[in-house]
Amino acid sequence: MTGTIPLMYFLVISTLMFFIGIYGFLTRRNLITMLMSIELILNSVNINFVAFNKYLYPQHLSGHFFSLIVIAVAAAEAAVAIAIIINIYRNFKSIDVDKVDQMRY
Amino acid sequence: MSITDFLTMRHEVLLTILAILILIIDLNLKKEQKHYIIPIVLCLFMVHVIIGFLPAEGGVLFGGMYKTSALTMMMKNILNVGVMIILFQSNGWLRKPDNQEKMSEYFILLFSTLIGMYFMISSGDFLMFYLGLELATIPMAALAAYTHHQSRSAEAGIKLILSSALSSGILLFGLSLIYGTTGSIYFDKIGEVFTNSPLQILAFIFFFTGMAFKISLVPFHLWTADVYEGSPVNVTSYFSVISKGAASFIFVIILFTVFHSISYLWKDIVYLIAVSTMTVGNLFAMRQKNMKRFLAFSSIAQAGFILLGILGGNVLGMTSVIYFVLVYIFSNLGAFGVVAAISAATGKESMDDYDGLYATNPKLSLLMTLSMFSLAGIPPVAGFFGKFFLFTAAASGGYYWLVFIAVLNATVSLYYYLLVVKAMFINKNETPLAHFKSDFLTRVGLVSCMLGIFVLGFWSQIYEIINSLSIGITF
Amino acid sequence: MTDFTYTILIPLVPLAVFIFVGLTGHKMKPIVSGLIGTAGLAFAAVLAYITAFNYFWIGHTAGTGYTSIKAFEISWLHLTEHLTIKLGSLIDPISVMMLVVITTVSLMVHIYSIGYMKGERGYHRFFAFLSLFSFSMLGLVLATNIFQMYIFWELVGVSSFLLIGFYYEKPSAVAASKKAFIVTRFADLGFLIGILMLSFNTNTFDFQTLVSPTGPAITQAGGAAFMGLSVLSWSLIFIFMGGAGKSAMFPLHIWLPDAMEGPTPVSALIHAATMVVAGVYLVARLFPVYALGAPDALHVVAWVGGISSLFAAVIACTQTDIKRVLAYSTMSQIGYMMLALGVSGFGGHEGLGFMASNFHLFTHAMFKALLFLGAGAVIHAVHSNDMSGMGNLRKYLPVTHATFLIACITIAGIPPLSGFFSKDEILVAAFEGNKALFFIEYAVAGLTAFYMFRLYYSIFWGKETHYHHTPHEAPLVMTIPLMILAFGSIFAGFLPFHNLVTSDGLPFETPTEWSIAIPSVLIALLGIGVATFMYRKVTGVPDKIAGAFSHLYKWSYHKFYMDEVYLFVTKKVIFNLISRPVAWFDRHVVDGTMNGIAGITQFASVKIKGFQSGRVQQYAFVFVTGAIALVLIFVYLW
Amino acid sequence: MNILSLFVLIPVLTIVGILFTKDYKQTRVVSAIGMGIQLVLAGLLIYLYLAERNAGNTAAMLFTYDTVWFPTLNIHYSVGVDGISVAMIGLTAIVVFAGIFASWMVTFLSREFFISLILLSSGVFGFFISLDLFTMFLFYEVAVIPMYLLIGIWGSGPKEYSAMKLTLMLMAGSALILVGLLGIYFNSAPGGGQLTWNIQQIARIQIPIQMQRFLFPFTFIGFGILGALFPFHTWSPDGHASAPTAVSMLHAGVLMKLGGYGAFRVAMYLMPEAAQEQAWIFIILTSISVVYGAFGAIWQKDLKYINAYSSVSHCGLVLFAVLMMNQTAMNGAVIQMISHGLMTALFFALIGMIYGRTHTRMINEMGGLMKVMPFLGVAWVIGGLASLGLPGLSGFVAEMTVFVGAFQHTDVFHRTVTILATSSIVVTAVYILRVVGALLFGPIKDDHFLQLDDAKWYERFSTITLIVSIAAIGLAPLWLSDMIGSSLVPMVEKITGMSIAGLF
Repeated sequence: MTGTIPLMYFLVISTLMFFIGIYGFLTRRNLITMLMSIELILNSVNINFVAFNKYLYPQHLSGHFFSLIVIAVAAAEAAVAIAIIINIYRNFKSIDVDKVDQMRY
Repeated sequence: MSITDFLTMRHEVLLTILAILILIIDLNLKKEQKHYIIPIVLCLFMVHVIIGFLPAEGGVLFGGMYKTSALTMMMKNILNVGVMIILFQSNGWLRKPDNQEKMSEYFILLFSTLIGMYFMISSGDFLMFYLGLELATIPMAALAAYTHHQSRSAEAGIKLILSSALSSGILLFGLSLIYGTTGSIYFDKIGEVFTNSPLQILAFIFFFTGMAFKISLVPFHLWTADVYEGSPVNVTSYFSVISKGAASFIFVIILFTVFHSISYLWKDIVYLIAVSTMTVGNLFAMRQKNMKRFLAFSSIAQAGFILLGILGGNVLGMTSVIYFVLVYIFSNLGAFGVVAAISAATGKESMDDYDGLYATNPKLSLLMTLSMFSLAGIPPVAGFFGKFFLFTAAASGGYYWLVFIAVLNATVSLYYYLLVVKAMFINKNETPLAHFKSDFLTRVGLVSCMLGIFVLGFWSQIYEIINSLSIGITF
Repeated sequence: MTDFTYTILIPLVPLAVFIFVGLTGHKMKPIVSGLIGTAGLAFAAVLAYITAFNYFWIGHTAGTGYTSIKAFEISWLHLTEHLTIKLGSLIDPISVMMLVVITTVSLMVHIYSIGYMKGERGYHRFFAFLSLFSFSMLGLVLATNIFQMYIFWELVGVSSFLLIGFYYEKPSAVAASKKAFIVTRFADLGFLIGILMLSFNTNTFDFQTLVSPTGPAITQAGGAAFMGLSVLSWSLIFIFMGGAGKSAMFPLHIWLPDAMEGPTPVSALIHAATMVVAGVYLVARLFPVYALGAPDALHVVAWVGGISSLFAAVIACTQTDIKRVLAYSTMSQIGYMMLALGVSGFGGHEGLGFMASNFHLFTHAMFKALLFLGAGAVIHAVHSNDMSGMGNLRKYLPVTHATFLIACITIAGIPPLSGFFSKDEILVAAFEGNKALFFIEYAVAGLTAFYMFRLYYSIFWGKETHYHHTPHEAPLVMTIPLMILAFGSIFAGFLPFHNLVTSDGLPFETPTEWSIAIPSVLIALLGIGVATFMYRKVTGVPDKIAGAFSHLYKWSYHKFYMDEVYLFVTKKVIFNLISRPVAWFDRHVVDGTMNGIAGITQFASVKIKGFQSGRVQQYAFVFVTGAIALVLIFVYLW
Repeated sequence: MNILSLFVLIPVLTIVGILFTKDYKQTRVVSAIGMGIQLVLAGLLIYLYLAERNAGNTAAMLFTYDTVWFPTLNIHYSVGVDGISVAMIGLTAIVVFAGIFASWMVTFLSREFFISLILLSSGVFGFFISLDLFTMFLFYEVAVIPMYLLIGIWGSGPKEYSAMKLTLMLMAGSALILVGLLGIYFNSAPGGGQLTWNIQQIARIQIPIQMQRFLFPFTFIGFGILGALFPFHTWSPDGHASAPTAVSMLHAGVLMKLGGYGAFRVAMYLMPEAAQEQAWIFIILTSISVVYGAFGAIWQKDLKYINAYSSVSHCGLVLFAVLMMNQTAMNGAVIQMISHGLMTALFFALIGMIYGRTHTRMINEMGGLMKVMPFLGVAWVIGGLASLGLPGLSGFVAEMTVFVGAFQHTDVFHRTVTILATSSIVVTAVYILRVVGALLFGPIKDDHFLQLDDAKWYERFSTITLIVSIAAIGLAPLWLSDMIGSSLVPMVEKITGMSIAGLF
């Protein structure tokens, strides 16, 4: 039944997600939202891996493992990031990314 | 696991054990005893370094995910030495009251990143590589934000974590495409089937940007200066030498092995990036007043020079890159060591504070001068040899014009390195920094840098060893 | 053939004296240094006389020609496989003759200076420099090859520079010395280029090789032509440029009058008797090459000589500074010599001019040195150079007066004094060679007589002007040289030059051509008469005449504005139009470019700082853009 | 122990010795001793060299010592000397020795001063003895860098600016050189086989012509910058004007010679065909700098600027002669290097001494100094005469050899530039006499000059050392020119591609 959805669809979706994520990362002012767009990017990658694995190279499972690992790492990353964001909030009394620019040039 | 397997991946195993040990010891120390952790860690890590130097031939583990060779082991050893010096130098700063109860965290975070680099260096496939990369990056963000009550430190942390997250996202996307087009994540398999179809070029470039981010090549370098400036000095030196060094190592390995088939392609990319990196790095470094920021940009420019070695694309290139990183570790740690010592003693980090330093602290000024000359590539100190061999590698590829641009850039860099020398020796200052005597361990670190700067150049053995090992990995 | 190796001592002794006195002079009593210098020169003079005697009479069998002997030679520097600079001493008629002249005059001047320079600061310095000059001059005349001559040529120039600038605290003296050196240096540039061309084409510096009629110079180098003249002619003309510079030929003469700023004995030695005739000596040295190889170059010599002599004579008539009058007369007399060479041919009676020229060189050295030393005595007595401030000195300075008068008669060319004979030979040669020049010389003869006696009368006759202290005759140490020289200038004329110093070394007969001699004597007498009429008593005549020819007078008085022309060229053109712009260009354009590059770098580094805005999202934007750009480049454009 | 290695070792030992000194008195004594030994050693070297030659040893390089340093890159520590380098070593030893005494009164940070000075000299010595391009380049940079501190710390006037400018321009020069050297290395075995840095070995093969065309300008201009090649000479006036006495002496006297030496020892000797092709460009440039420097000097007021510009002119003559590419001219070039080295060192020493007394370097503010300081005055006049090429002093020998050599070319172009260059002797006379007149002669401008004293013993020592050397070369040039000339034969044969008889 998976055969009914061609690989192309997954790729289009993942690519869209990727660029949406990048767009969000570039435009959102809220640090948490930026973190979420990072998650979007990572998930697009996961979709890629899984899809490729499922459609093109079903004999190995490396794609699946890769996506699992990515998910795990993403969780860790998010944890650290949020910890730092809290610290940011302590220091800046805001989590607006534009406030965080005292070091420049 | 068998003893041979242990020997094969002893760096990783030992360091992991070491990190856990620290955690346990730390738990059992009372608040006023915390500072005992420093000597303990130093001794343990010393042992680790020594064991790391034990001879052992490489091997492959986990079905090819992890493979190591004499060369990669030496890379790890080089990193170990660098970390050792950094630990020495961090002593004074760690003993400050507000770091009392979290020194062990510093060590643990440091070591976990180091473990990540180990894995990254000896990774056999992209999965291991990615794991190592993240392991080397995420704790670093915590390190950057180490002094949590300082807003700058926090800013550094957030900038690092966000940028690195984005870059690793893009890198991953590239990896997914590579997987999709080649059907494998193992280096050697990919190396056989990789071609230059547009999709693969795109995939490669995305991967490339991720690496470029770690080595902070223009235009993927913008995080560097802010993070370096915000982080504590010793962390900054760790960023600028260890993580950069490790990244360049794996960068060379992957480019030479995995993407060998499209070397004609990546050589052009590297050419482009090298020129922009050297130039932009220099242009920014010229105007910096904060020493850490200054060194940040100088290290960006240095990364540009490393690319010249990579361009050689042969044993010479590999050797020169490793050799240069080794020299660069000592030179840069010399500079950072002085900055760290001064900021630990006086809290001053601006170049203007260094005016007339020679009058009060001649030894520090001398080491600083030597490091500056070494970074600028002036004989007789080691930096000259490092740069010269990089240029030789590039010239062996026939990139004479690139060499010319690079040497001109070296001249520009000499300008701002001399500005520091000028500040310390020539500029007049009524109230120079008072004379101070930094603690024993720090001085050990500084002296070892001094020795390295002097010895590495004239002692051709080191270069020869690196060369003999490099022959193995490259084609 | 006698051995002449010892002749090398003739220059070396003064050199030794120079080094000794120069290094230790300031420690010894002044008079001692003077005596040492004089002794050294006396020794050299004796050697010179011995040499002359040996060469002309002992070592020479009568009837045969005089050959040139290379008495001594060492190599000094290897240049190319053919060209080697050697130092040595060459003995032949003219060099021996010059040895005698130089040592004699120099000795006289040394003795004279002992008295003249008494009490001057730097007494020992003066004698050291005199010895240095004597050394250089003697080395010059003994040169075995043209490059040695150039070497000593330069040394002579420097010693003249040092001696002119002897009163170095006097700005005018400093200026004069600089002028003298630079003008002659400019001429020497020509000399050098000439040497380069000649040596390149002939592959030799050596005089004997150059002048031998079968040598490369005359046989080969004539060939290639440039602007109608052969290479040989060009090189010889260039070489003559050097000679003209040293001998103050028009238009390179401007340094000579100013050189009179130096002490008077120096003027007598360097700027009357010896150094200024170096040019004549140079041409004489190369005479066969000129005569046989490049006659057109010889014409240049002749005309330059003729013009200079007339030009100088005219100026001399209106100058009021004694020494300047003498300077111009020197220039004019040297013009005579040059002209004589220029009109001469080679060999036998053809070479009459050559002989005459050297003859005149010899006699002129005597009487011109005498004139200068006499003038020195006068100046010594009244402490002024300006003859308008003098008059009626004959009763105060009897000896000086007498000798000075003798000298005047000699130079005017009245028989039987020496000047008559030498000048007569020149006129004969000119008559046979070139009529136009011949008549010019007649005019010059008249003018010479006129201005000399104008000088004589306005010093020793005319109205008595009061002097701040009564003039007194110079001490013996100064007057004895005067007498000796007077003796010389009377009797030098009877030397058989036509047997001794001839173009080809062979003697020939020179019967006195009364058809030419008598008119010349008459013209001279006419000049004297006019001078007597105008200047013996104080009359208004001179001013009237000056008024009548006001323009000519003004031009002549201002030396035909030559100095102004030179001043314009140097100060305005060289300094303001070349040097200053060069300096400006260097600072602002060349250096500006270098600084500009640095400036641009700084500028760029300021301009691009905007990228480092501190905003993480902009960083990310740049990051992504970079990635996309790379992709676009390497997927599509590459 | 190879005698040549001592030339690098002794300075290092001296530096170590200085580290143990207490005050400036000990420091200067130690330095004087070290450099004295060096001078003696140089004399010994010249003697040994001539002895070897007379003994019939016709090897191109004598006293060679070779040990491999970086095997994989075939980098050797390889030393050896021929007549040219021997002469240059002698020059360096003399000038450094004189320089130590000229800076006898440096009290501020004297240890650092002498250390940098001697480090610089060791670089120069190393450069002249090197046969290996790598070590040569290494020593070259060692010689250039201490300049920054020396000028920046002990200099005068706009010292920071000048020091930075000088350092950066020279480093840009070495950038060009580096490219050239790398190119030479990678083309040093066109027929395959082991690449080499050794000059003698490379000279035996022929670098591919198209590579030569590319590399020659890099190398020549690179060295030319240090040799004050127009229009890359502007570091020289500022640098010299700001530098302390001894540094100016060393820099103009010795360091600028590295440029000329490298220009023909590396650029032309190893890439003769390209040199033949491109010579005309550089001949034009050099003949410009000969005349241009001289005219530039006329207008200057500051003694050091005058001397700097005259250095531009004289060093221009060196490169000019080198480019004439025949034995005589090149012989002249080397002699000119030595003669100018001594002369300009003498001048800078005297300028320093005069400045130390009058506290001005403006000639229009001085005058009549001959009266108050006769020794310095006479020394100055001698230097001036040497500089305008008076026979009996070294300048004349050099210039005449150059001119005669340059005149061996018959074509119009060479003739023209030669005569142009020759004309510089007049301009030189003009500015030299201008200075002598304004500085030493004439009335004394400033009354307090009357209290000034004459040279101290160490100043006399330094001055006399130089004057004696100048006169020695000027009076008896034969041994020197023969020593150089015989060593030039192989090089000229390589450069011109035709075998020459040699002079002797």
